[in-house]
This record gives sequence, C-alpha cells and structure tokens, in this order.
Amino acid sequence: MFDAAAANLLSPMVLFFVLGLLAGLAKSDLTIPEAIAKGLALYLMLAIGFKGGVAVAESGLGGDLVGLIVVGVALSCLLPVLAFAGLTGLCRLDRVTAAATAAHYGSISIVTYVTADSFLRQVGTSFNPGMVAVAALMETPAIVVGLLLARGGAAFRGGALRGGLWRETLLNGSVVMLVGSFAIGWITGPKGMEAVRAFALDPMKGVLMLFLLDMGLVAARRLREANKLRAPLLLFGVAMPLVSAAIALTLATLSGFAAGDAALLATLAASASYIAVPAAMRLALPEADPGIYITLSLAVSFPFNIVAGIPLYLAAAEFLAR
Amino acid sequence: MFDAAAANLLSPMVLFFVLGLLAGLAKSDLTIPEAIAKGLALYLMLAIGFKGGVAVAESGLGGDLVGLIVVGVALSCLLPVLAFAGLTGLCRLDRVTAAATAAHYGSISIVTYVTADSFLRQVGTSFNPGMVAVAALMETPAIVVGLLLARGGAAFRGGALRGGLWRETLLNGSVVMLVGSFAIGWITGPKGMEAVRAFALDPMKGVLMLFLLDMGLVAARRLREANKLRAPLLLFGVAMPLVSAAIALTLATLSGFAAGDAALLATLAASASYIAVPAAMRLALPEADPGIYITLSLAVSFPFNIVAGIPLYLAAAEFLAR
Amino acid sequence: MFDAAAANLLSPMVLFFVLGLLAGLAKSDLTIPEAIAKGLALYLMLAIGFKGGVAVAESGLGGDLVGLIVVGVALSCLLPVLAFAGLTGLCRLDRVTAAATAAHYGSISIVTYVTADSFLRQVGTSFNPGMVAVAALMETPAIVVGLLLARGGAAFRGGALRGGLWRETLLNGSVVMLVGSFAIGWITGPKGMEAVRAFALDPMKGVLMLFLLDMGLVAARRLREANKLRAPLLLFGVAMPLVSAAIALTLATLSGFAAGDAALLATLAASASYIAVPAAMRLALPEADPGIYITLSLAVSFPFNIVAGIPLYLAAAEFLAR
Amino acid sequence: MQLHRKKRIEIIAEAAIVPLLVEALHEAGASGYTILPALSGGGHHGAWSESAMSSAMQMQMILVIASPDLAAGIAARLQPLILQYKAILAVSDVEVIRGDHFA
Amino acid sequence: MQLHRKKRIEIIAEAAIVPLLVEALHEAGASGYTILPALSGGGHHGAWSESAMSSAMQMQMILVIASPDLAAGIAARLQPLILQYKAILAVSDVEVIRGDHFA
Amino acid sequence: MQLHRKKRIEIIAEAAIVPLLVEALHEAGASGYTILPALSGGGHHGAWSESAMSSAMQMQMILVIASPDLAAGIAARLQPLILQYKAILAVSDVEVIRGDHFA
Ligand SMILES: Nc1ncnc2c1ncn2[C@@H]1O[C@H](COP(=O)(O)O)[C@@H](O)[C@H]1O
Ligand SMILES: Nc1ncnc2c1ncn2[C@@H]1O[C@H](COP(=O)(O)O)[C@@H](O)[C@H]1O
Ligand SMILES: Nc1ncnc2c1ncn2[C@@H]1O[C@H](COP(=O)(O)O)[C@@H](O)[C@H]1O
Ligand code: NA
Ligand code: NA
Ligand code: NA
Repeated sequence: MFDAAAANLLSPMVLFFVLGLLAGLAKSDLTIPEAIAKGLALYLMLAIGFKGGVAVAESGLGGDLVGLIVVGVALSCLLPVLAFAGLTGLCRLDRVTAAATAAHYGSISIVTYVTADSFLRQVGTSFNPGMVAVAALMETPAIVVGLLLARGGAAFRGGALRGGLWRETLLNGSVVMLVGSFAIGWITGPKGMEAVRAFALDPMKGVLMLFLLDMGLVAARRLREANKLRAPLLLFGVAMPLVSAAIALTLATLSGFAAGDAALLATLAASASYIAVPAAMRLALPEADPGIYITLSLAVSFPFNIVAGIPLYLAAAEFLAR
Repeated sequence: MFDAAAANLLSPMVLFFVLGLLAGLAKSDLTIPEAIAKGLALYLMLAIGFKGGVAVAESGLGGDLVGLIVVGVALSCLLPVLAFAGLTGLCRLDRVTAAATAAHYGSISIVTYVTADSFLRQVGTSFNPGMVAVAALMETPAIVVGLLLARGGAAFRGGALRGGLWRETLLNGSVVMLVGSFAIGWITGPKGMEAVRAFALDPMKGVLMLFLLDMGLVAARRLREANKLRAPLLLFGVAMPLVSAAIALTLATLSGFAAGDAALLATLAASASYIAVPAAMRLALPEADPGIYITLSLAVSFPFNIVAGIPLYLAAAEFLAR
Repeated sequence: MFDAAAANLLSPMVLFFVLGLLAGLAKSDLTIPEAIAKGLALYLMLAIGFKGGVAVAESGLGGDLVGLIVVGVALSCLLPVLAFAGLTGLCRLDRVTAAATAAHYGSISIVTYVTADSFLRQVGTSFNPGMVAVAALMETPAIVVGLLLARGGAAFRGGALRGGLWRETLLNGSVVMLVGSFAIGWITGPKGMEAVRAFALDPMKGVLMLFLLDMGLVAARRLREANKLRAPLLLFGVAMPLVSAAIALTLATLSGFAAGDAALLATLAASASYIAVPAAMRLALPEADPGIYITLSLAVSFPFNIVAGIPLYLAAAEFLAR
Repeated sequence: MQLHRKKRIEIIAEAAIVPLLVEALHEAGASGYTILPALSGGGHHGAWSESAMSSAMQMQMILVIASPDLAAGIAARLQPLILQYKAILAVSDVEVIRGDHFA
Repeated sequence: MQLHRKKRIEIIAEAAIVPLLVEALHEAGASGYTILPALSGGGHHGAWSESAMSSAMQMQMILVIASPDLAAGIAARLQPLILQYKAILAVSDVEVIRGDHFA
Repeated sequence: MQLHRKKRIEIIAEAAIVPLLVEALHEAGASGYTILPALSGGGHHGAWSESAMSSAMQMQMILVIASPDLAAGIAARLQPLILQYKAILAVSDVEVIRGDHFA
C-alpha cells in the first residue's frame, strides 16, 4: 500500500495538482483561462468515454457490468440520505443546504474517476472497461434524492422539479458527452480508435496533468474565497468519502467484484460532483448556500480523493479481495 | 456506394457530428467554449494547408492542378448566379437576401473539405495534393459576384465594395491561414513536417471529430433559434448542393480529372461558406437577413454534405470516371 | 553561419512567425483567441520546464550549472543599468519610463528561449539541461533593479515595492509554471516523461509554431497601435539585444562555458520580457508609458531575436568556443 | 437629431437562471435584450470568479432597453424571480436613436 | 471631492461594424472608448449566441464617456451608421472624477 | 411594486489594479461588486486590445450598486487610486428592486 501511495504521490498528475494547490494558496497569479479549462474537461470526458466504449467493443461487456451498475446506482440513491443525516445531525446544517450538499456526495466527479483509471493502469490493476458507463449512470440519481430530502413530496408537486431541471439533470453536458463518447467508441471500435488515437488516447494523461494543475488552483482559490467553513464541515468533507468508499467496498466484496472494479466503485462513491449537481441545485434550491456545497466537494473532498483516497481505496479493495 | 456511405456514417467524426446535432436538438446544455472552437478551426486550417503544401513539395504540382484551379474558380463565380435565380425565382426571396445567400453557395466550407479529405484517405482514394489551394482560391470570388447580383454596377461605384470590404475579402483570416500554411508546408517540405507532425498531422482526425461535435451543436442551435425557414428554402438547402455537385462533376468529367479530384471539387462546389462570407455580407449588404443565409448554409447544407453528400459525390465521381 | 541562419529562417516556426507579422501588417482579420494563446503559452512553459527537469534527472546537474546561474542572475541585475543609461542618455526618455523599459531588458522572454532550444536541437548543438532553471531565475531580479533606477532608495520605503508587488514578482505565473514544471520533471524523471510525452514533449515544436504565428500577429498589431516610436528608440530595440548578447558571450567565454550554453545565455540576455515585467511595472510605476516598453520588447526586440538573433548568437558562440 | 426617452434595465443574475429571466422578458413583451459576461464579483455570499469547475456562482448581465411603460411591466413581471434567486435589477433613464425599435 | 457632469454613450452593434463605428468616433472627436463583449441576445431578427462558426450576428458594446456637447456631436455623426446597420445607441447622464480627461 | 433610488458606480481600470480597487471598495463599505471583461479600447495612451502577450493594458469594468451616501464615500475613498492609475469612475442614478440588499 505504501508503494501504491508513493506511486500516486509521485506521478506527474498528482504533483501538478499539488503545485496548483500551493500556487493558489500562496496567491500566485497563475491562472488557466476558463475556456481552456472547460475545453480540457470536455476532452477528458470524450477521451475516457471513447476509450471505455472501444474497450467494450474489443472485450465485450464483462459479466459483472450489470451488477456494477445496480450497485452504483443504488449507492447514488442511498449515500445522499446518509450524508443528509450527517449534515443535519452532526454538522447542524439547515435542511435545504444539507439536502443540496448531500446530492453532491451521491453523484460523482468524473475527473476523480479519470485519475483513478490512470492510476490503476499505472500500477497494472485491470478493471471492467464498462466502468465508465457506471460512472455516467451515477451522475444524476442523487439529484432527485437531494430534492426529495429538501422538499419532501412537494418536490414533485411544486416548483423544484419543474422547468429546465429535468433537462438540466438528464441531458446535462457531462452526461451527454460521457454517454455519447462511450456509445461512439463502442460503435466504431478499435478501427475508430486507430483513426483518432493520437488525439483521443495518447495525450490523455498529459491533459489530465494540466487539468489537475487548474483544479489545484481553483480548489485553493475556493478555500480562500469561501466564508470560513466550520470544523465539523471540514471534517465531513474528509469523513464522508471514507464512509462512502467503505460502504461501496463492502457491497463490492459481497457481490464478488474484482479488486479493480471495487476500487473504482469506491472512488466513484467517495467522489462528489462539482459540475452537474451545483448547477441543478442553484436552480432547484436557490435558498441553499453554494458557498458550502461547492467548497466542500471541490476544495475538500476532491483534493483528499486525488492525493490520498485513490491509492487507499485500491489497497483496501485488494486486501478485501484476497 | 453503400459501403462508402456506411464507412462515412460509422466514422467517429460523423458520429460525433450526429451526437452534437441530437444533443442540440434535445436542448442539452452541452457547449464548447467559443475560444476552443475557434482554436480548433484555426488548427484545422493550419493542418490541412500545411499537409497540402508538404505533399506538393514531395510529389510536385500534379499536371491537373491548373485545370482544377480554373474550374474551381469558374464554379465559385457561376454557382452564385444559379443560386440567385433559384432563390428569387423559386423561393421568392428578396433580391438582396437572395444575392447574399447566393454568395455563400459559391464560396466553400473548409471543414467540409477537411472531412472529405479524411474520408477519401480512409477509403483509399488518392487525389491531387494541391487541391487545398483550389479550396483557398474558391473562397472569395463568390463574394464579388454576390455583391454584383445585389447592387448591379452600383456595387463598384457605391458603398458596397468600399472600406474594409476588400481587405475583409482578400485577407480574411481563413484564406490567410490556408494559403500561408500551404506555402510554409511547401517551403519546408517533409523535413518541416517531421518536426511538427505530432502536432500538425497525427491528431488532425481527432480534432476534426471534436470540432464536428461543436458544429452539430451549433447547427442544431441555429435551427432552433432561427425564425422558421419556409419549406422552399429548406429544400433549396439540400437541392443546391446536389445541383452544384452535379455541375462540378460534369465539368470534372469533361476535363478528364481523376475520380478523387472530381469528388473533392464536387464537395467544394456543394459546400457553402459560414465564416468568411457572412462576415463580408453583414458589412456590405446590411439589409440582407442573416437569419436566412447562416441558417441555410450552416444548419441545412453543412449537415447534408457531411452526413450524406460526401460519400455520394465520391460514388458519382467513381461511376463517371469508369 | 549562413547555414544556421537559413536553417532558422526556413524552419516552420520562424516562417509562421513571419506569416503572422505579414498578416498583421496587412491588417488581415486573422486572430487567435486570447484564451487559446494564453493556453499555448502555459503549455510551452510547462513543456520546457518539465523537459528540463527530466533531463536533469537523467544526466545530472552539469558541472557548469552553478556558474551559469551566477552569470545569468548577474546579467539580469546589470543589463538594466546599461539599458537605463542608454535610454536616458541616448534616447532621452524620461527617468521612470526608461527605468521600466530597462527592467524588461534585464528579464527574459521564455518563448525566445524555447525557440532557441528547439533551434539548437535542430542543428545538433548540445547544452546543459538545467539551462531552463537559469531562465527562470533571470525573470525577476531585473524588476527590483528597475524600481531602484526609477525611485532610488525610495523604492523600498515608499509605495513601489509595497502591496501585491512582491507577490506579483516572485510568484508570478510564468515563474511558478516554469519552476514547478522543472521540479516535477526532476522528481518524476524519465518514467514521468514516458507517461505524458505524447502531450508534453512530442507536440511541443508544433505548438511553438502556432504560438509564434500569434506572436507575429500581436507584434504587428502593437506596431500599428503604438503611437509612433521615434527612430532612436527603434534602434535601441535592435542594438540592446546585440549589446546584451555580446556581454553574455564575453562572460560565457571567460567562464569557459560550452558553445550551446553560451548561445542560450546570450539569447536570454538579449531577450526582453513582455509578460511578467509589464504587469509589475503597471502596478509599481504607473506613470511610465506602457506604449514604449511593450512595443519595444514585443514588437521590436522579440522579432529581431527570433528571426536574426538566435542563429547569430549561436554562430558567435561557436566562433568564440574555437 | 431627435433622441427618444427610454428606460435601461440591467439585471445581474446567475448564469443558471438567465434562461428563466429571458423567458420572463419575452412574456413581459420586451422586443430585445443583450447578455454580457461577468468575470468575478463579491457580495453577501462571498466572492466568486469564473472557473471551469462550476458555473454555480457565475453571474451574467442582461441589458434591456424599453419604453418606460414596458419597463415597469418588465420589472413587475421579473420581481418574483429576482427575489427568489437574489438577483439584482436596476433601472435608469436613457435616450436612444431609433425610438421605434424598442417596444 | 468634485464630480463633473458628462454623458455616457452605450452602443450595441455587430462586431463586424464596430471598427467603422470606432473610426466615426475618432472623427467625431471622442478622446477614448472601451469595447465590451456580449454573449448572446435577441431582437426583431431572432436570437443569436456567440459561436465560432460565424461572427455574423455577434454583438459588442462600445462605451464612451464624453462631455454633453461632444456627446451630441457623436450621436449626430454616428446616426447614419446606427440606422443603416440597425445598431442601438443610448445616452445617459453620469458624473465623473477626472473631468479633464474627457474631451 | 416599489423601486429604491441607488447610485450605479462604473469603474474602468487596468486589470492589474482591479484587486487594489476591490480592496478599497471593501474598506469603503460596499456590500457587493461585479467585474466585467473588456475587449479593447483607446484613449490618450493609444489603442489596446486584449492579447495573451501582456495584460499590461488590459482594462476591466467594475460595477457597484450602492446607496447615495455610500456611493459618495466610495468615490472619495477610490479617488487617489483613480488619479494615480488614470482610471475612470462614473456615477449615475438607478432604481432597484430589493433596496435592502445594498449597503
Ligand atoms: N451592490 C452590488 N453591486 C454590484 N454587484 C453586486 C452587488 N451585490 C451583489 N452583486 C453581484 O451579485 C453577486 C451575488 O451577490 P450576493 O447575493 O450579495 O452574494 C455578487 O457576487 C456580485 O457579482
Ligand atoms: N431592446 C433591446 N435591448 C437590449 N438589446 C437589444 C434590444 N434590441 C435589440 N438588442 C440587441 O441587438 C440585437 C439585434 O437586434 P434586432 O435588430 O432587433 O434583432 C439583438 O440580438 C440584441 O443583442
Ligand atoms: N472617454 C472614454 N470613454 C470610455 N473609455 C475610455 C475613455 N477614455 C479612456 N477610456 C478607456 O481607458 C483606457 C485608457 O485610457 P487613456 O488613459 O486615456 O489611454 C482606454 O484605452 C479605454 O479603454
Ligand atoms: Na459519490
Ligand atoms: Na460552394
Ligand atoms: Na534579457
């Protein structure tokens, strides 16, 4: 496990993330233009989706994929309830902000997933190529659960689920990009990959490296801009990923999933959304405080997962799989 | 021909275009930042121009190139007259909007050309490497013809051709980028290509794929934003490319051009500008309705050429070349 | 030497720079979106820093590196004094604008450095892989010297060095990016490079080529937008690089540095900052005229170095090393 | 040259709700609007700056020129949204060329 | 602290004609101007939003602060272009620090 | 529907000094501000346009809505910076919904 942690910490990706964190905390004026960062994010979704689709075309849907999807979606529905209990009970957050925050922890961060994917490849642990589809399917159920927690049944009658929200949720850009690229990779298969691999595959780790630099900068800036987070909330931002990962690993072990699949499932469970869910929550729950939920997911849980979480989840998964 | 159509439809490029169209029509919030899309477009012009120049340095100007240029420029001058007749006669468009729209159809779309180029390579049909110079030379003559159609002789006396318009037309960014990259490729030859191939050549198809995703999104958004196009105009957007391609193929056959050259010439004739010409028309013919000409060229004719036109023109060219 | 000059002039990089200059002077509307250009600049810093760090990890710190750093930093401190004397004495510039301009010439242009690096590789001249660290260390000392020249001792007491300026200077984005990437390259070594070479190494020359196109456009636009520069100032923009390079080459020869190292040191001495220093000067010396110092460094000295300076400095370095 | 008295309405709101506001503008009868980007800002909820990570606090500005009567109607129609989403709506006097262009 | 009464001129026009308008501003004697980007909008000709495909409907905003007299001159000088290209020009009252900076 | 009289302060300044101005705004007691990008411009020091090479002449716009009293305080507090860095500060009258939102 120490080897894995070192391999992670000494990879250029994680080091650039740390560089971004440090530069941001030291108030360096280093910034990556917003358009570039958005472009890199779109690229990563395209690349990871496409790669997954091509892998499925090559090696078929692994037998476990249905099971992985069921467990993943169940986690996306159940984890928000747990997070909500913790946030209202232990952190004494107001009901609506707690529900909005809970939704973030049920959903996933695709960049965390991409980092885990490249980490697993680096240490040579194999996993189901369809895993990226699990990631896509876990993005949105938590949003509905969050709204139910905030509004109860009124979520369906009243305004919360009206208007652009369904579209925002089901057709949000990252889901479309991931699912679309996965489908196209599946359709075109290795021949398609051959045509575009110099763009869609080879530079992926390097792009991730530059993107993580920006994530570090943004996370540090968010920490500085945020009205101070109280200690219990900060603690939640570290504890919740650990709890989510533990639950995911338990379910994975009970289901007999392979270590690589279990580690990725734990990573997805532990990761929190900072793109799709905040946008939905601003629309549906405008009285929830974005300063809380964005800061927690982006500036606390994301760095924790990238730097320490991923190798930890893999080590635990391998231990449980023995 | 069915094979060619399938090869086209199942290429990742066309599938991403379709993904963009579907996402846009379904009002997904997936968008590619404007700066990124502009950067991708510049990259494609650089790459296709440079590649063409290097190819000419390697294999010399094919004997047919002068003929291809003459026919191409003639098409760029004559097709607007035809389009103008159709738009005023059959579609009952006002004179000025019809003239502005006609200019678009005489000019060309470089992304359509790049897509055709990569399609021909994929199916193994060779063509004259100088073809990209033909594309560059067909960009602008149609603008002058369009102005003449709108204003008659007054175009030269009055305001239309004054001011920044000549510069806008002759030095517009895409022409400079194409011609400049072509010249630099020609000067530096294979040695230059070796130095920059990992940037300028290898990722090109992948970049095209991402760019076509954006084109699909933009075309769909344009369709939704446009005040409704009447049926005759929609029909024009499909019929005009077919007519233009048929004329180009006839001239190519009479001139004895090879099938690959004929197919590319037909593609250029069939494609309509949506960058250089709209900008010129807004300046020179402000009373023409941009909602008509941008929507027609970008949201009707462009998708038609990408999805169905290119393999069709190649099939016809090969049939005629037998 | 003529061979070297020709090799430089006929490289795609320099030709794209010339294309940009010509297009800009001809008032073409070709532009590269600001965000893309900023992204390319960040990429170049990341790539050159990372490459340098990996090279140091592979071949160790050359014995000369300490000497190179000492000489480089000394040049960064001394050249501004010389430039200041020339600007006030010969060009009759006011004290504050002269001091601000002088600071630019003590600092360096990283793109000029990257161009020289790729030129040396092309002609097969080796150099110390830690040279990029010398570049990073030469970025900022000149700023302090410039402030001293403008304000005398008051620079430390009064406002000039207050506030954000120290941070602006020491933690400015380009320094952080260069030094950070260098350190990460050093830590991760060849294994890190292997993971990201398709992004961080292979496309570098091509990216430089596109970036130089933009530099050409910007330099030409700056020349056109500037209130006319008087002849003595224009002359300064060409003479100062030559003088700086001559001094650097002399010191390099006395120190016994290898020809490649001497040529790079001369290039750094001859190059003038147009990113970090202008930003610092606007804050610290608001009464200095940016129209002078940006135009001189960006639109006069930069083109001179790229087109003629770099091969000249190498030729001189090789001559002196014999 | 004749200038016509109109109202200038400026709305600062989160990007996420701008589509809702534009829809409401249409319903209120506005004949046109223009949306401008913002880079960063600060207020009761702390500071924000644009970032690719999340558009959740990204603000935009909507600008509408309208006749005084229509402007009153627009303000009334938008008020609930402005209150619910804590946006800013500010009205001022302007004079325009082409008075007939504005409903 | 003294404030000086000036006029604020705001022009919304297509990017393509902004250079023509700036030229006209110079001719009218404006001592300065600032151009701001726009993201999207809507009007009698339908909606637009910025896209790489075509800047043909892309709008920008030009902002000019000027003395009342100069402002009247600017409006008069720009009127034909405003009418021809269907742009928007709106004038309002402002007070500035540094009155002498503005022609 | 009730509208409340406020002041609209618009500052055009170089990007490099915007952080200094924002700090001064806080000190003056402004409860909020929004920063908008600019593309290009021209003035006594010649023309500029945004470019990656140097943000040295890049301008931004700061927008602040404030009560008349606070606005006077802000103008007074910012005046030295405005003079030193040759920025522009213009104040105008606006009416807002949600009067209590603004200090
Ligand atoms: N007084 C103000 N003037 C200008 N913009 C403001 C003002 N108050 C708030 N804003 C903008 O509205 C956003 C949200 O404000 P708030 O709800 O007060 O946090 C801020 O981040 C600013 O961008
Ligand atoms: N009343 C208005 N207020 C603000 N912007 C407008 C208004 N009318 C038109 N515009 C802008 O000008 C563009 C062209 O307007 P139109 O010629 O009416 O289609 C629109 O897309 C808007 O960006
Ligand atoms: N009268 C004005 N109206 C609007 N913007 C101005 C004005 N004067 C100056 N500016 C802006 O402030 C910048 C610097 O002005 P100056 O110091 O006069 O060169 C210009 O480039 C413009 O962006
Ligand atoms: Na999760
Ligand atoms: Na055509
Ligand atoms: Na120097």
